[in-house]
Amino acid sequence: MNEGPYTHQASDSAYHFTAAALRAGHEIVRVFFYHDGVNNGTRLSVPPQDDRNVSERWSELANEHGVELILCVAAAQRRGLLDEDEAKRAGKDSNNMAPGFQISGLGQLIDAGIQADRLVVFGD
Amino acid sequence: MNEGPYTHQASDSAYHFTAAALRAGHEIVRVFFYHDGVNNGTRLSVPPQDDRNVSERWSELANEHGVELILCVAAAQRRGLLDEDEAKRAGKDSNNMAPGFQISGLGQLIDAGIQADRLVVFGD
Amino acid sequence: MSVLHIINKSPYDRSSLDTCLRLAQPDSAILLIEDGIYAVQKNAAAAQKVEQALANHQIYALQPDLEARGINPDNMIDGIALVDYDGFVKLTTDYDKSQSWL
Amino acid sequence: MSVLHIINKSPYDRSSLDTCLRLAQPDSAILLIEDGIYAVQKNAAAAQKVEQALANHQIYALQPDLEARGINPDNMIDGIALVDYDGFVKLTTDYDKSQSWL
Amino acid sequence: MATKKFLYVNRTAPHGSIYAQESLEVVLIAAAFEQDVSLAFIDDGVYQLMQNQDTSGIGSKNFSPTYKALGDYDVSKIYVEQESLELRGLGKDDLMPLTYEDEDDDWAEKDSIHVVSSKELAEIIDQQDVILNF
Amino acid sequence: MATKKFLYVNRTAPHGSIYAQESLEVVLIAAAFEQDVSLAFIDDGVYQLMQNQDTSGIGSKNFSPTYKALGDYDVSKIYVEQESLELRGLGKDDLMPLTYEDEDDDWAEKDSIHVVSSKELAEIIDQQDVILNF
Repeated sequence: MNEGPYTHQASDSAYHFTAAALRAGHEIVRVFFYHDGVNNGTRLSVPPQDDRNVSERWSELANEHGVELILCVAAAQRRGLLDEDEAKRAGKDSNNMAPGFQISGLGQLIDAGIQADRLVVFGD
Repeated sequence: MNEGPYTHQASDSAYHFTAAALRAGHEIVRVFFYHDGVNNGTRLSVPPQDDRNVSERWSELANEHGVELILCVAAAQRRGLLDEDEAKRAGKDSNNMAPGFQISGLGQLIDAGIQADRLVVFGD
Repeated sequence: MSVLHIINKSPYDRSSLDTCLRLAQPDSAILLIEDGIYAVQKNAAAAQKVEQALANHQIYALQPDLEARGINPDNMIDGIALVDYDGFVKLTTDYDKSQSWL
Repeated sequence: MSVLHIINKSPYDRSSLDTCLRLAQPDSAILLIEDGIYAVQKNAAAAQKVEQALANHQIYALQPDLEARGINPDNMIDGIALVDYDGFVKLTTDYDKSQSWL
Repeated sequence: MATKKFLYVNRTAPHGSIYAQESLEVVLIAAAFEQDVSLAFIDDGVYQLMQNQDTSGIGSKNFSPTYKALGDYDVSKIYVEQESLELRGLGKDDLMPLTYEDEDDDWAEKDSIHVVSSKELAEIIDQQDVILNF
Repeated sequence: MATKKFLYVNRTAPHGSIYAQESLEVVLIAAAFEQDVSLAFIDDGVYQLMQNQDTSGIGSKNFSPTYKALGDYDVSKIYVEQESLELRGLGKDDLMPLTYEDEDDDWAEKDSIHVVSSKELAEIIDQQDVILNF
């Protein structure tokens, strides 16, 4: 998942695809957020009331179906997506990561490619 | 300024252009951040040590030259860029806006277009 | 080892459809999603290459993306099949792997 | 009321240069920045339209962007002028307004 | 406050990215500033005006009906490039009818959409003071 | 752990966006997983391999020398599409020389870059297990 929420449809497409895969009984090994995709992991988003909440929707997939949502640490640091630990380590006074997301390394993308039967890329 | 930091060169181009305009003695009426451009306004970015810090560089222009840096409020809310007031109003437990940036409405873009002799758009 | 090629950009703005058609093996399929949908339109500049591609490839288009863009299915090039998100998932399992032409 | 047209995308990936050339008045200028730089290359597929455009337009290229991309100035189409960021600022004042073909 | 000629240039298809939607938000806000506003739809931007857009299947906001409100905001100069339409196999009938009420003509309802050639559009661009691109 | 054939497809020019740089970061990390790795450079992706890139004037990181380290990471199958080069007026001489030491041939230094036709590249794509796009 290579693009952030709202700006490109990629995040919506990936969400609908993931939800459909779960409906069909498939196991989702992991959703890996890279490039601007890490911006999906913010809990500070306040979309208009008549619009979808992209980040919350991902968090719900993690909460309800145990889907692993991983933000690439290097991509997240560049773009200012931090969990509590990362914020402390970097000496930042606040953090912004949404529940259900975890920060990890790029190796998790390769590992997913090895483990999963199929890998689908969504982006710009 | 329509794109976020790092992902597209637009923010770098706009920064170098703005710095050059100041060097030439021009007045910068305003830098207006729209679309993903609002992501330039985060103070949580932790780029690699051998890389530039895009957000800090903008903050310095505000600090040293009094350049007005405005994030569009609607675009910022969607994407999770909040100052202290906005965070409180939305019931969020933290905020992430960098010093020197301000949140305001789209009218500031039109107003800048009216006030300024030239308007230059940077984006994807 | 057949491939599902995924195109998400307009054939009028990006090179991805052209590149896909240049590099897709005859038994591979093409799925049009997001702005890739605009390639389905009949009597348009991109129609001829899409019609030619149908000789070698199954071509699918994602219906929710078609509807969002207001394209009348009657104006779709004959031979393109519509799928929903469930069908999109099924295609990724029907083919050995997918290639998103970002 | 002359216009400075700014192109920041590769002519091989996006339609912006083509559209700009279709809609630019003869007295307007074109500035190539970022990936728009790739339009300067001699003996390339886009070279002919750029050479034709030089008959009607001043064409400028941003030198720091050229250097970043490793393009040898010797391989630049004759007649394109290089500017730095200071020159970019000056161009925006020399022309009445700018139009960024995003 | 001086009146300037503002042109909003739309070259991006809707729904695949947010530029079209956020551009429309700018135009609606801009109306309050009483400037001379024109809109240009070029290349994939012409798709923004397609009839019958229905985003219920992709779950994002369907902002396309908002274009119909432009007339109420005194935005009545909407230029669509003919070459862009033709390349895409589209005609004016494929676009939403957008109208305004002409106060100088006893509030007669008139067409806001002007399909123009590249040559005409080039002249329109040339006449602007401020050009905003999305 | 099974060995799979991974192909990294690069179609984006460097510097204008970060995809090229972040793609390279993936490839370097991937090397630790001892999979069968290939890289394809297609369309504007071929510009990533241009010689003499100097980003000092734009102030961003010059990651282009890192491609030369790929050989040390056992990444030696680098496919560049000939049609993409030709369209852009480029030849192999315009690209950085990328080499690796072949352990099966007494560590002889060999060329990592293979300029291939569309037809050959189509077959290479077809043989992969996992395709990552940037």
